[in-house]
Amino acid sequence: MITKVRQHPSQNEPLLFEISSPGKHAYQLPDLDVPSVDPAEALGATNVRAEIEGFPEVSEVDAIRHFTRLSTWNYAIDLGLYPLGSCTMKYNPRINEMVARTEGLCWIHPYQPDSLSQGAMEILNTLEQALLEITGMDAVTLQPAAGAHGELTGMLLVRAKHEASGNPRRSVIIPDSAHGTNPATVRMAGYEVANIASNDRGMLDTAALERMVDDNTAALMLTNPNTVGVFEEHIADIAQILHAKGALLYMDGANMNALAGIARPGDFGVDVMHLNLHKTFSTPHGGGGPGSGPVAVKQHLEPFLPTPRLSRLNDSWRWTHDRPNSIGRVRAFYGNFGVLVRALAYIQAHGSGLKLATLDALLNANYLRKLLEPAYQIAYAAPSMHECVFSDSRQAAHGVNTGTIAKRLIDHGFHPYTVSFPLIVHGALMIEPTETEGKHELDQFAEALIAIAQESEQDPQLVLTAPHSTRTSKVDEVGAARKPILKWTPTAGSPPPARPSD
Amino acid sequence: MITKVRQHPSQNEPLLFEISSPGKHAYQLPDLDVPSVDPAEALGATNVRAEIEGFPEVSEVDAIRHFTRLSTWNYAIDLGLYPLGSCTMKYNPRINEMVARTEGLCWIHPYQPDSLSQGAMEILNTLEQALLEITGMDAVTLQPAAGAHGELTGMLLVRAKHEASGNPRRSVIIPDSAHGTNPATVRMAGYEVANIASNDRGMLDTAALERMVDDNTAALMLTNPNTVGVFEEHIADIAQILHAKGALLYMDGANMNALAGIARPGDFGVDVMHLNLHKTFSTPHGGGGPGSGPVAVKQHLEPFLPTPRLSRLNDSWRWTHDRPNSIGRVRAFYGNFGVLVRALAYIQAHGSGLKLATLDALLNANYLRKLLEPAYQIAYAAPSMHECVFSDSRQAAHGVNTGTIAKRLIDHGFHPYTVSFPLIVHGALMIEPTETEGKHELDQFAEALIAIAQESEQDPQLVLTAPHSTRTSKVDEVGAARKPILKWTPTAGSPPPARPSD
Amino acid sequence: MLDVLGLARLEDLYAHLPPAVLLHRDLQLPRGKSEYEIADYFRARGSENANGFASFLGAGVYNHYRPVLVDTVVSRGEFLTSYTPYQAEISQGTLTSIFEFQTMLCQLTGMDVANASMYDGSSATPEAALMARRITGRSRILVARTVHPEYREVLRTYTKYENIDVDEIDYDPDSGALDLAQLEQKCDQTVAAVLIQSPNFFGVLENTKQAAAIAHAQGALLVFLFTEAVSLGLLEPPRDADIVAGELQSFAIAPSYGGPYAGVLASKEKYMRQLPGRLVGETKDSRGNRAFCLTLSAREQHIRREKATSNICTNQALIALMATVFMTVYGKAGLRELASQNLSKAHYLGAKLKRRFTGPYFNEFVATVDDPAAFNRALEENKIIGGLPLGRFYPELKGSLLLCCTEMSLRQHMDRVAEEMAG
Amino acid sequence: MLDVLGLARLEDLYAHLPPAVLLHRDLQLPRGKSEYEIADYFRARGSENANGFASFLGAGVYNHYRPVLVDTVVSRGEFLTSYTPYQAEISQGTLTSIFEFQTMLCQLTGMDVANASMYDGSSATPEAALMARRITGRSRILVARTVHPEYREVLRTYTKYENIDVDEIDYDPDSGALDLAQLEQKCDQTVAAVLIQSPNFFGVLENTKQAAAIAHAQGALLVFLFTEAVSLGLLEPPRDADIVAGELQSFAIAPSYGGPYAGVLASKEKYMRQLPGRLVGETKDSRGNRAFCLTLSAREQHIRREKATSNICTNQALIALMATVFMTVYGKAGLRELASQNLSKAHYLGAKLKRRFTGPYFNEFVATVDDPAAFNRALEENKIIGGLPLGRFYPELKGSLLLCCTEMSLRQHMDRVAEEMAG
Ligand SMILES: Cc1ncc(COP(=O)(O)O)c(C=O)c1O
Ligand SMILES: Cc1ncc(COP(=O)(O)O)c(C=O)c1O
Repeated sequence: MITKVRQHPSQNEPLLFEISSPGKHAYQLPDLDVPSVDPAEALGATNVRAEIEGFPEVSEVDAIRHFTRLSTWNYAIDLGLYPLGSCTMKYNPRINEMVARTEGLCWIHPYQPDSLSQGAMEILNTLEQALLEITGMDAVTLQPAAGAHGELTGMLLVRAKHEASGNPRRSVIIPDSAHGTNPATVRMAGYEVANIASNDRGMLDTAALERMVDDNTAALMLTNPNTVGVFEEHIADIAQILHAKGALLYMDGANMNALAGIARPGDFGVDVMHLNLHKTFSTPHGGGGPGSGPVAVKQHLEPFLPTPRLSRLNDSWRWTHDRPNSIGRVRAFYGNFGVLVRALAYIQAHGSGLKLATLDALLNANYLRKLLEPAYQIAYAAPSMHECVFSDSRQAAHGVNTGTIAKRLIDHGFHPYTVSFPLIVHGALMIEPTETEGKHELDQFAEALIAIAQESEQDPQLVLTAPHSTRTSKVDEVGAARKPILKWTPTAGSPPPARPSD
Repeated sequence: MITKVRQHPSQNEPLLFEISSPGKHAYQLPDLDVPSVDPAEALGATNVRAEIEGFPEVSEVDAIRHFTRLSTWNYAIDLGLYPLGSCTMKYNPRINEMVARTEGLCWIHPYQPDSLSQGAMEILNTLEQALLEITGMDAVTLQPAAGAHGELTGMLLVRAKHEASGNPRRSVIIPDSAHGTNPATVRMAGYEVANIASNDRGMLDTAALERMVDDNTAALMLTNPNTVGVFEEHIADIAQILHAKGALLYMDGANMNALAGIARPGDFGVDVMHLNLHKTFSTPHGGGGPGSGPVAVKQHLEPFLPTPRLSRLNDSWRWTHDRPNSIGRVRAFYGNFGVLVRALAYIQAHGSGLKLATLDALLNANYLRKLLEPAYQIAYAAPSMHECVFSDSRQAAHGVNTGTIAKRLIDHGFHPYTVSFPLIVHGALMIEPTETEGKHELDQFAEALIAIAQESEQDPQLVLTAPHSTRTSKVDEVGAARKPILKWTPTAGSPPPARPSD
Repeated sequence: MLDVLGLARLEDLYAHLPPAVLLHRDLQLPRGKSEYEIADYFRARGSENANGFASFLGAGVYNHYRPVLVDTVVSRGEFLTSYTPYQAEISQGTLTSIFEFQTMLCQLTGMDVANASMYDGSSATPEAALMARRITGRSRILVARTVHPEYREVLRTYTKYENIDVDEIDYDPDSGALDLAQLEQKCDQTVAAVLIQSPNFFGVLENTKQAAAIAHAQGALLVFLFTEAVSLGLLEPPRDADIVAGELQSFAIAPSYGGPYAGVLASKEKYMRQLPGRLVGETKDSRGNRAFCLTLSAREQHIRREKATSNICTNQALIALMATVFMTVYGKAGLRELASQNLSKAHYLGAKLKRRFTGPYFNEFVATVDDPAAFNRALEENKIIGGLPLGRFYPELKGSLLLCCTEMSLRQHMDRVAEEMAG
Repeated sequence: MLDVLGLARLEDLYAHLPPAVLLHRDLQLPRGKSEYEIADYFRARGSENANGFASFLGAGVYNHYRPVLVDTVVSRGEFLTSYTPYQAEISQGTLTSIFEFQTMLCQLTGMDVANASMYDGSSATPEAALMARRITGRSRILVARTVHPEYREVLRTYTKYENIDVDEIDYDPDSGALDLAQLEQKCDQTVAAVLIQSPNFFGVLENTKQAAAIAHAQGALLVFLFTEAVSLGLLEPPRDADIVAGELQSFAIAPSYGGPYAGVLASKEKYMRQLPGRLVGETKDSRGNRAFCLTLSAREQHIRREKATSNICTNQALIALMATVFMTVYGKAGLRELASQNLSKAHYLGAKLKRRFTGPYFNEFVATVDDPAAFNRALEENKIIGGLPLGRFYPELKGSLLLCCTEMSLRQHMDRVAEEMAG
């Protein structure tokens, strides 16, 4: 019996283009207080466009209903547990949204004089100091816009450092459990990817690493805790193996939610790392972004950090651009300031109590693991940190796999876990509850998954054809890719769900 | 076939008290910057309470999910047409919500010195002037908190005026089509209610009125356009009949949405009237309120208006309390200021174009009337203004009535119209679309109602047992009243939908 | 659409109106403004009010922190733009939250039933008096002079034509509490209700138990009023009262120059059917699931018309929801801690000033100063709004100010006030 | 819960970690702050930035009005707190809005496909260059010096180790537009793409058609960049380009000291499979209803790893939604009127100042002043932030300021700037 959700009507809604009606509009501009200029005269007639064909024409009420109706078709953290492994979908305190909208913070231009931006710069510095304390590193740049962007920044730092020593080196070692952004990044930094297999405890095989590292190894890119939610216990040895050969240890810090307040990468040999502020430090994911991916380094990499850098002169902040060894900019301006504000607000709310959040994250993941182990096959016996990874091996016997179990979870009222990642676990169910979930929600989730395990045995067809309760039933993703329709045109695709408007 | 909505899962959620768990909390206070005082010592031990039994204990994420989940069980203007007759459920521009939250307007105390409140007072005066221009009246008080509160204020003004002339008089005439607040108000002002029947055109019977009015008649309380959506064509005669006997004409201005910019009560003989700012001037209804019910009067009633009044001295605003003939206060402070701000924002957005909104309101109501007349019996042949009233007489033949048709409309994706009001129309369907609806939404609504007319003939049982699609099926209102459970206790009522929390 | 109606112009829609009633010109209002101009206009007006001032005003309107969650919840269109929940099947969100509101108010006040809100505390006051009249059939009301002066004004306005006689009870000039001896003396079998407020307008606690005993001895009801809801986090609830009326502004409702706020009306179970306003009750749906709906509407104007318990229709639902969210956020421990902070702050300042009254006080007190106007002016120069000069409401207290401290009052500002007092 | 795990203390949860890696002390951070203190901290910091200043800064970040609807929509938890829409059945809200975003960007730019957003305009620039390299197999990039200087810096950073050679094309010192002759001269069959921006960094319109012709004649692609999206309301879309990359900050995204913004990447259909980032496509569900889902993910890192078109994963979805709402609110007529107002305002001020360049301009232009720093300082005293001194980016333009006017620029402030110029 499904107790988490019940069916209720949700409004249909055509696309904006299908509800448009000539002459409707939702805006009103102030009267022009200067003479009106003729565009053709000012710009040249050939430079002036005809009307934007197909662009929406709707009233304000049309617009708000459109987006409100659409929104009701989404699942969200505000509606319930969102246990996507590796994504750290925690609850995002609303105070963060409020402070990011503080007028004096959101209406400031990146090029206004430093003397008129001291408050913003103070925020950036305060955040930098907090992140250094949390990571145990020596310097940090807030410029990267997301985790992958941080990875690129970090890899360019690695390369700049090696080049400065006369040899850029050739390859970066990546465990087979790594997130896809890792290898993609390595290639963008001009390195080859050297894959290394994990051992049967889900950890890096240090003996294999020792064999692999040589003078051409630029770095190892390691996620810790790794993507199976296991802490790399031999991290100190790993760092030593690399450093002995002049290679660097890059840590993908996407899983920092398992460590904050407990252990610091700077204390266990990491040379360079990125953080996902939008995960660990709680910016709402917003359907895909924005994020922020600061990169923290040890002192020896500091000279290479992107420009500009904050510096203090005569009791005030200024931007320093003159940094001859810098890798240069990775984006315009100073980073995703609005996300940085949220991260600082989050850190301030917890302060030295950040460790408690980490402990709760560990507790929730281990609690779920315990509840689920009777029904699902845990991927590795090693202790879990902030997430736990199962495989669908027991259910596969009935023709049901991680993907279909995920769809059936939707009927049971939950957003699925991360499906089929990490790749080293066949049919992976990767579950990260985060610290912000209460026991009740976790219990209900475990019950649902256990119920599905039973359904898989007793009525696999029910699971295979799920979801049954959603306004949109199983979506044909293969069809979408076969003949891509990537925009609306009056003729392409399906007819709208209702006839066009007035 | 129902095309407006589709089924989708919506989250279940127990009551706050059922998800509470000892020690959970969603607040954090700053550290106390003064010595902590012992309550028992400061207040006396017997004055200090034990803990508040049963009070909620939840985390921030529990709280936001609780209210977010609850909210998804509501229908709302933001989701679609809300055609409640007499309620003027128009779209509420979000700019109004924003300006009402302007820091300098929402964080001001009603007792701060006038010299530090000039902006607020300027807003009040600007709104007063605009309302006088729209109504054609001479003076207005913004103090009443809602329509009914305005009615009471207005009736007290009537009484004060008559008392000042030596005779309070005895009764107030009210048409049988009047809103329930009218008779209830009359009694609170110490008058008797004298009912007058409407004629077969849905209008006041002037001949009957002429017979009824005498020296004991304090006033006629008339809604215009009245509750069947018909303009009282003989309004000028009506005023004359009353005035000839020294009685006053009170206009219930709840339907001012039909008149703004077209006709002004002050120009057709009204002595006193109230406005429902939360209807005509677009404050969101918020599940039941707040509202604002300003009362506008002709000059002869001005001396009796509630205290305090705004006045201008040496180029600045001040509150004048010294008004010997005033009826006194009807509430503390100056009225629902936040609602008044929204009303002024609304008026500013339209400005002199307010008439266009009125015309659209008329157009939409008449358009719906036209579409629905083939399927439903219009109550009166007289032309409709901003709303149209049908009776269920044709459907009643199949055992289906206005109440059950309303429930079936829910399955078709709409909030019902006003059911069974006004009382003079047997089985009334009272429909007010307002000007903010587009043709498409109206067409879909008409289609739904016409479909239900067919269903009523072909499958009345389907209609009688509706709604079928909602998470909560037909609610037992009779049972609720029979054995009232008006609060949660650990034992009363049903068990929660899921087991209690951690 | 005009085509469908067979009309040529929009104006034809009101062609049937007598020309004499029509407005034959445009409204004399400025042209429609853009969002940006509107926002700008109100920002400009806002900047003409006290900006960036610390304030020690209370007197029925309190400066408490509004948790961010409150606006997050009430800004959801599903709450903001829904109507009164008459159609229960698509209004369970609003209905459930009101049921929770009613429950929490009962838990707070010790009453058995609470309605879904009144306009505000001041209008809830006469509604409580009228209710007492209906219950007792008597028509005299005794009200303490320590009840908020504007609430008493509203009481007089409402009762003027209801054949109700309102008499006031003095306060003890030392303690600042209601003169119980005078109450005892004036209270007789013609009295429908005794109305007291605690903490009273001077911030002083009343002896509810004794007032109730005096009232009950004569068969009168005790109506307990409150303006500072936060006090209920710490103070013994008025269990001895028969009816409780009050103001919830303290619960996350911005001062907003006086409104909108939300009034409370609660009572003992036996008076349930005399309550005005809306009530939500628990019931079941046709599938047997728990459900909520508006109930006992035979008390209300839309059913009972002139025989209704009140004419109230639109209430303050969204504002009551703010209070509901506030109570949820603070919860059991939080409301107590919040109240304790208020107490500590007020007693910190109270100890430094010349207090006029000796009675125990919560977060407000009356202080005696040489020249209230000059005192406040001096503070204004430091961007501090001082206390409320009491002369306007109590001529005998011309030299007194009513001051309030909340969790938002900073020590530095309190110290500044104390300095000003020291001279 | 610890019981279930058989643990005594929370700390036991990481007992298996080697002691050497543990932090054996508390984090040295202040104690946790309350909401109120946090709000206060950021309000205080905000007040230390330019407050209440009018500004004539543009240069890639524009001061446009943000319709209230934007925050109303993006504040809904269902959009704000959802993840990337991998589970299509419960993400149709996000997916549909992205599909609309993609469509509107195609309508605006004249391209056939647009992705679901990049980090910002500056990082979209090298992604476009890398895309051109993949398409053409060539590794030289020509970029106009009139492209935003910081975008060019980012281009250099990204391409440094990609074996790409970046060369710059000068501008015509009179018109301020790209030197087409030099472009023609430098463009040969080794060139993967020519990157131009229009309106360019000086606000001047480039001749996209001719630039495209030159590029195409050599088999190179034309990459069209934009920083001021509002210009597309009035300007001919870059139909001759092969790839369009740009910045949407102008579409209801607050300046916010430089981010978060949203980048655009769009192209002709034939290059669709070389686009980086997410794409939403239309499909059907198992009941035959229209549905949307993420598609063509074989381009992406999570499927293709080191062979992906980019490493981008998290993008700027919520910010793109802001732009989507903005485009909806303004719509067909509004975006044009908005652009026209910008044009009129800029030309009002432009006519009063000494313009450095003669080329046609939209809402930005370069003005020559005697001493840019002194000029700006004088304006600052009037609470006006002047233009951007160009010396930092273009040493040869040391005596020049880049100024921008939008619909938010008031005539009174423009007149003040003109006065300052007059001296
Ligand atoms: C382990 C890991 N590394 C890197 C990333 C990439 O971060 P982003 O999506 O912010 O680019 C992710 C996020 O999905 C991740 O889980
Ligand atoms: C005709 C009419 N009169 C009076 C009222 C009462 O107004 P309020 O609900 O604001 O008290 C209403 C509102 O329902 C109404 O429709």
